[in-house]
Amino acid sequence: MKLITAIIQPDTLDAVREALLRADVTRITVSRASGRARPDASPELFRGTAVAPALQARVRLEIACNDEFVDPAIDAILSAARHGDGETGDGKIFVVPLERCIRIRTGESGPDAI
Amino acid sequence: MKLITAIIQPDTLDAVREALLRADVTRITVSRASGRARPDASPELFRGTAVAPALQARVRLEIACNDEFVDPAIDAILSAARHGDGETGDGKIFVVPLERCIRIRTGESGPDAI
Amino acid sequence: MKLITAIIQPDTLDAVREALLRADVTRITVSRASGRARPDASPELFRGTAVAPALQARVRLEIACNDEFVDPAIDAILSAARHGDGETGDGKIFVVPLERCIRIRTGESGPDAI
Amino acid sequence: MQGSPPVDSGTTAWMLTSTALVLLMVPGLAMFYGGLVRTKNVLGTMLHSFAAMALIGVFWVVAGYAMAFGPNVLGGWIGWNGDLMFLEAADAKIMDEGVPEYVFAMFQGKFAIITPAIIAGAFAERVRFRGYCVFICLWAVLVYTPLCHWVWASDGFLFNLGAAGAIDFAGGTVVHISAGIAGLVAALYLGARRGYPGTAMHPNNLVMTLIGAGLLWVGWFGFNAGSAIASDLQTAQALTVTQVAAAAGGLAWMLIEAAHHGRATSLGVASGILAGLVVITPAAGVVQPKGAIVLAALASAISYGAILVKNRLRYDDTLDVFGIHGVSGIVGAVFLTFFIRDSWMSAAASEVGGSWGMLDQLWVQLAGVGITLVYAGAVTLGLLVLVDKTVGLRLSEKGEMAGMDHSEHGEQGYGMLNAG
Amino acid sequence: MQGSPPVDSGTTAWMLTSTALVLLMVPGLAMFYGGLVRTKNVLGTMLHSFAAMALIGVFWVVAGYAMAFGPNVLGGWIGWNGDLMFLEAADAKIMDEGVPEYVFAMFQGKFAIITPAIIAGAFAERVRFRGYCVFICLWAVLVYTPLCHWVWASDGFLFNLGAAGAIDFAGGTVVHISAGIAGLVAALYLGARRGYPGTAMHPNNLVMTLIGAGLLWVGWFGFNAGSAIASDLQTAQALTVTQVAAAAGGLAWMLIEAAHHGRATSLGVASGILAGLVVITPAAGVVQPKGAIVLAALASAISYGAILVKNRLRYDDTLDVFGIHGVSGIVGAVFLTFFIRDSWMSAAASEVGGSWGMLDQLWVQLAGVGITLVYAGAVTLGLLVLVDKTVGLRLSEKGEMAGMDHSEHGEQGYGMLNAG
Amino acid sequence: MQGSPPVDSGTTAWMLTSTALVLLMVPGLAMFYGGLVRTKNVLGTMLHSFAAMALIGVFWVVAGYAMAFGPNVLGGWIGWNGDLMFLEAADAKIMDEGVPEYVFAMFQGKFAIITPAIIAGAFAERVRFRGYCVFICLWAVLVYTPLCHWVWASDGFLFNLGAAGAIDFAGGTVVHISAGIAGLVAALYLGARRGYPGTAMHPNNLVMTLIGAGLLWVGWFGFNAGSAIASDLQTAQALTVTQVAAAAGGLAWMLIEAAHHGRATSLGVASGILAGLVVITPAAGVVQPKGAIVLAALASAISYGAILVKNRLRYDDTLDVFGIHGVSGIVGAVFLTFFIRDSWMSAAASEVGGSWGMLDQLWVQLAGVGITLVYAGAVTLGLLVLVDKTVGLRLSEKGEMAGMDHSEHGEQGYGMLNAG
Ligand SMILES: Nc1ncnc2c1ncn2[C@@H]1O[C@H](COP(=O)(O)OP(=O)(O)O)[C@@H](O)[C@H]1O
Ligand SMILES: Nc1ncnc2c1ncn2[C@@H]1O[C@H](COP(=O)(O)OP(=O)(O)O)[C@@H](O)[C@H]1O
Ligand SMILES: Nc1ncnc2c1ncn2[C@@H]1O[C@H](COP(=O)(O)OP(=O)(O)O)[C@@H](O)[C@H]1O
Repeated sequence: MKLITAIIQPDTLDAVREALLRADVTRITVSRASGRARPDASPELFRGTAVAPALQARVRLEIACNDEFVDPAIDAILSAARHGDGETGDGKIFVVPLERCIRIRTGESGPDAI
Repeated sequence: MKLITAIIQPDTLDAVREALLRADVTRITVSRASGRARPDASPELFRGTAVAPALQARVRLEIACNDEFVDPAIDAILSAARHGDGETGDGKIFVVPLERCIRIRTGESGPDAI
Repeated sequence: MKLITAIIQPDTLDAVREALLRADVTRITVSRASGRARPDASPELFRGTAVAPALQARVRLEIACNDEFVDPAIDAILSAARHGDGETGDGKIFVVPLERCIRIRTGESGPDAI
Repeated sequence: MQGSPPVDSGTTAWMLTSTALVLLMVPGLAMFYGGLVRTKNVLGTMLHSFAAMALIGVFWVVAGYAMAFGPNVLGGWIGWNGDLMFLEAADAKIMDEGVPEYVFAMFQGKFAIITPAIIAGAFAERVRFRGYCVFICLWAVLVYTPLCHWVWASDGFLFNLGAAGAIDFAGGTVVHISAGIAGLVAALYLGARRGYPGTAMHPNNLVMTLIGAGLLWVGWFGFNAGSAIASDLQTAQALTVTQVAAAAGGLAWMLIEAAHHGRATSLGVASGILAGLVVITPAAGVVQPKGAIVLAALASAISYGAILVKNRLRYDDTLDVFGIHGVSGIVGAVFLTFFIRDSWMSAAASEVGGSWGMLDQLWVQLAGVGITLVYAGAVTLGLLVLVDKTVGLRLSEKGEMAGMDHSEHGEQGYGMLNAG
Repeated sequence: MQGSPPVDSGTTAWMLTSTALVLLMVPGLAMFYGGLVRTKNVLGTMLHSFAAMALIGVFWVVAGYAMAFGPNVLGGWIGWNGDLMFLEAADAKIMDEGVPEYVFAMFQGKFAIITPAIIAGAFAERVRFRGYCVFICLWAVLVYTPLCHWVWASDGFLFNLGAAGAIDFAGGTVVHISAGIAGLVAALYLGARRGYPGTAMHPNNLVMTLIGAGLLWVGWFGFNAGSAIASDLQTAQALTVTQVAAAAGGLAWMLIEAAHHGRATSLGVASGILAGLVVITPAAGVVQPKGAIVLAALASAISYGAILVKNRLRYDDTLDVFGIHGVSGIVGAVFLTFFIRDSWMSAAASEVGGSWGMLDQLWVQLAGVGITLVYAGAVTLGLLVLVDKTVGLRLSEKGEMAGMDHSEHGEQGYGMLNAG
Repeated sequence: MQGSPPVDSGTTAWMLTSTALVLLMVPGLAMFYGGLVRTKNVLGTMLHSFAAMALIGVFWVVAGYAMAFGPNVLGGWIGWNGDLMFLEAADAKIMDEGVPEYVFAMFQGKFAIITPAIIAGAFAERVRFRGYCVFICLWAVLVYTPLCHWVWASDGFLFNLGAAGAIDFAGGTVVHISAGIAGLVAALYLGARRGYPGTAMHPNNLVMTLIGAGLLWVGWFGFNAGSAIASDLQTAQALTVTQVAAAAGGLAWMLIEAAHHGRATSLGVASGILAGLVVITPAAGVVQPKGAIVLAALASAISYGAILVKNRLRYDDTLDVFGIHGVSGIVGAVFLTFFIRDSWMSAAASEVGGSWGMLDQLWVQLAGVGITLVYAGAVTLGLLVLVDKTVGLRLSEKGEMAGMDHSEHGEQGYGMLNAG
């Protein structure tokens, strides 16, 4: 089992969630984060000046999944989180080993509990 | 050492924190997250209609602990985070290996720094 | 590759970010969290009474980095996140193994994608 | 200026205050609506109200007032008095009520601002800002101004229908029914938001919505009690029924929810307050507190039902503009007939020099409502098609997913959510 | 209506405005309180204010006004005039002040709404919504209306105590002391929140609390300056001391905090403003700016001390209803005696046809305060027991942990906190 | 009081209302500013407005009004009337306008409160609270009060300049230009925030900023239309151009942004509204709607440009106090000359018993602006140095990084951001 953490742009969240659903990954956890701004693209406006803020809004996805779902999940994220042909700021995916996974509802653990 | 991440329902946070304290786990980090909604239980109301939102509020706990505390911590969470006999949406617990842990205050590291 | 998670006090965020930049660590992800309050220092005021809230604001940093950057990053955090000679509540640093890292923009993976 | 009536400082003071109170409704509406959409659309939604202030605020002074309150032209379809462009002819004019015409023009202007802002709730979260701006300008010219002329200008045909006109004290037809039907047509024409109704969409800030409802209540005192263009008994009557109806509407919705779901919600209380305020708007000049309570309870109940029906029919009137403003507006304009003060009825009877009964007035009210629904509905549809085919009205799918704040305005509502 | 006094459009304008301003205090209070509780209780706490608007808003019109301002019945315990039910007898009535009675009734109604809403702060975060609704209705009938009758009806016994009555210009006893003592009793009866005082509980939105304090200040101009039922010198005097007292209260609290903790806080400034506004409420008709400054500084100091004492005693008056409203209200009602304008004292003396000194009035004021404390405290206790044993007042432990928003209303205040 | 003019209840009603409306601008400004800073400074920034309410609110009553509106002393540098300390001499005074002097004093007091609160935007996010408090008190005494005396007291020298005085209806010079230049000087003296301009700093709550802009608009009706000290035609004229200018300013900024960046922003609309309101402030008594539209468009355009220039020059006027208040104030005070109503010009001509042309008035206006800029700028600099060297004004680097809320007040604005 692996724990995938993906940092994406907020405007792609809906698309990523739908892509994951198509890849049969239904259970995810989402949270707000901020990341270093991409210095070049789509700046925000502040009283007539385009500014690239130091920290920009990001979304953080956590997906625990069994090994065979890792590549489909990554592909789904890659396909939906990219702007155009890929822009700085599109994000990162991190994969760490997951030793145990426990479903609180039933107490069961292991691959079935994902 | 392990890093435990638990995703629970916000209404159980106080109970879980108390259960962890009883299990002698005092140091935790809490953050807001959202998760796939449980489709069946306790929906929210929106102008007379019961709706199950796509993403519902969740709380994310992170607990770094030495190996002997892992099971007590998990048991504490399981006991306090479950609604009734367990409902969809009650949450998950993930355990990943923790290689190093450093206390910023003193700079000390390893099991003593937990 | 390692995934470093640091829990620090919000008032040190700017200093920590600058220290990391000096250590050549530019890519980080930041999110809000709360932690057990330090019971002793710098309480908040509520109508004339100093109170130590149960959960106090913390900032959570995530840094994925190649192995040779781990120690410099940790040192940078230690140097900037400490209050005075170190106070309870200054925070923790956790290091877990990072198996894969993928850059969404290009799809490349491994140490180059950090 | 010789010969002009003297200024009544008291009446003028209240009309100035009313103008300020009605202005307060615009941020109030922005908060009410802004809190109900998803986080990514909060600024765009609030801007719909603020853009109406800017656009219609200028239009009204340039030509709107001249069209609404000038004498009949084009067979009474609209009014026109070129001297009133830029309000020039009003510069030193005192009206018979003892109020400078400027104040009346500004008070009326606020109604012209808030009406398109109300519509915006129906197609929230999926409209281009540019198209919205063009749409509301055209709508103000071609829908609002004619309706306003018909109902409130002294030579407007609805003002003169029946014995003493179609009763619309403060804008039940002109404001709420017209906005309600326009919203319904727009919601149907533009189609649902991506994911509706499968995905439930969460209000980002019910706290703000609740405060917005509070400000709307306060502002509505100006809206209704100002519509008497006086500071006297009639003003007091209007204020009283407005207060009672708001309270009764909120209470009724609370009880309905408690009966239906076992618990009351803050959005429910806010919606009921709104329904009560809308229903009393046409009626505030003619009904008494008891009637106001009944009307408000009816409005809450029927609006509640209408929203349940909408959820069945699965069209996406995002913030229930038709369900609340349209439906409660119709309830008010029609059912007020049964609660008219006796003195009004006998005055109406003596006006026609004979008898004038409830049923007579009912037909007049139904005519007013029907004409508003048909005219506003049809012209709105035409404008939607026009704007959509030229400037573009519906947001792109990508823009909708990213949210209006990001895609249309390059901003973020709550920077505080970013750590640091 | 022949024979009735003419309407004074200016006075009416100000009374209409005052009514709107006092209404603004309700969302203001909802924001003030709402910002101070924990995130999970924000909507439930704000609903306490809004529910008071809905419930008491209807009750007042149905029977409350008839009870408060009808002639004495039951030996003067309460008033009653059946014709005033649904305000029917007021429909065309102009009062001697030149103001339609409707306006007076609505103005007074706002006081009846805000008083129970103030109490709610004392048992915030742990009360069932249903029980709360029942409680405030009963409280309005059995505590507020009698007190209001005693103090403000022309045949009320406190209105006629001593030479010129117990001075309570705008509700120091009727509103603030009664709410304060009711809050104290309720906090003691219901017991502390889970975890209090061990676990500190964080205000979720001090920004909103601060804005709420601002709106309260604005609304209080209506509260106090409207209580003159005039638009003249006395109104101006009331407005002036209200403004000064709010500023001086805020300043005093700021300085006390700076002295005590080395830094001023936003909650401190807001609390001081509130203390200043409360203390001047009974006194606004009789003191001058210098007196207002002294009273406000006293109120801040004594309230500050009272809250420190509360923290020692460890009872859980969540938002310090007694500490601020009760204590500052008592300070105002008692200490105003030392700052009364000379003209008032000589008028009082000539009223009794002799001399009337500060000490004489002091006894009258003390009597007013004491009677309010005892009556309101005792009846509140009875009502609490009654409601708790029948409908249920205290939230279940599970409900309290989950928060009122979730457990009582099925909502979430800040959806924006959920990503996406 | 015999011999005093009778109270005009209508005018008094409007002036009471105006006072309440101007007070509403203080929370409005707190919201406007508070939303624009970073999360860690939100409370501290809002407290700048609230502290001005507390400090200047007390100072004005104690001595400020006596200084501003007493007869000339020290060669006309300031006024003084000791009897007006604590407003004692005003206690029963009715002014010729039929308004109790108390009301006028309170209305004027709000201007004295809001001016230093405006300055605070220029050095937001980097100032010590204690130093700020001392600074604004001194500034009120040495800058605001003299300017107010010169421009509005009947023996003020700017009030008597030229034929009919330097035109400053509601505070273009006294409030906005003086605050603007003081802000500029303070921003330059204190230096930029840490990280500026390299690091962009994010508004924490544009939603709140937008609501604040709405409340400012509403409050400005009191600010401008109250400055007529009447409830008549002139009041109506002032209200009308205020409304039009706000709308036109917002619209112009929206269009400029759309042309420049292809999209309009909420902050842009809010800024344009503000620019429009500022520009019309000095002009509201003398221009007509057409002129108001032109002035507002000019103000938005020039302020927009000024902010772009600031970004080039890289000085850190955090919230563009000079860019908006200073620049738009100057635009208004100067360009109003070209839009003066004919009747005013002919009255001015007959005043000097001859001819009085646009150019004549232009010199008067330029003199007024120039004197304000030089006097306010110079004295501000002196005060900054003084306060900085004694009490300390600039926040420590550590305090600035941690944020004012934490380091100066020990609080957190949005507790809701903490889970649990
Ligand atoms: N090494 C890293 N550690 C932690 N977060 C990262 C890292 N790299 C990227 N991120 C997060 O992902 C976001 C987008 O990264 P991006 O700019 O697309 O990276 P790149 O420049 O490598 O394409 C950043 O804002 C940051 O939040
Ligand atoms: N595999 C997973 N990966 C990430 N988050 C998960 C996963 N499974 C569950 N969660 C999180 O836990 C929350 C509750 O899960 P729940 O619905 O109780 O799971 P189950 O249906 O397996 O009982 C979800 O809303 C989600 O936030
Ligand atoms: N073992 C742990 N697991 C999770 N979070 C921790 C742990 N230890 C500390 N933290 C987080 O770091 C914050 C600061 O910890 P701190 O009080 O400085 O620890 P210590 O007392 O060991 O110095 C805590 O508030 C909590 O959020």
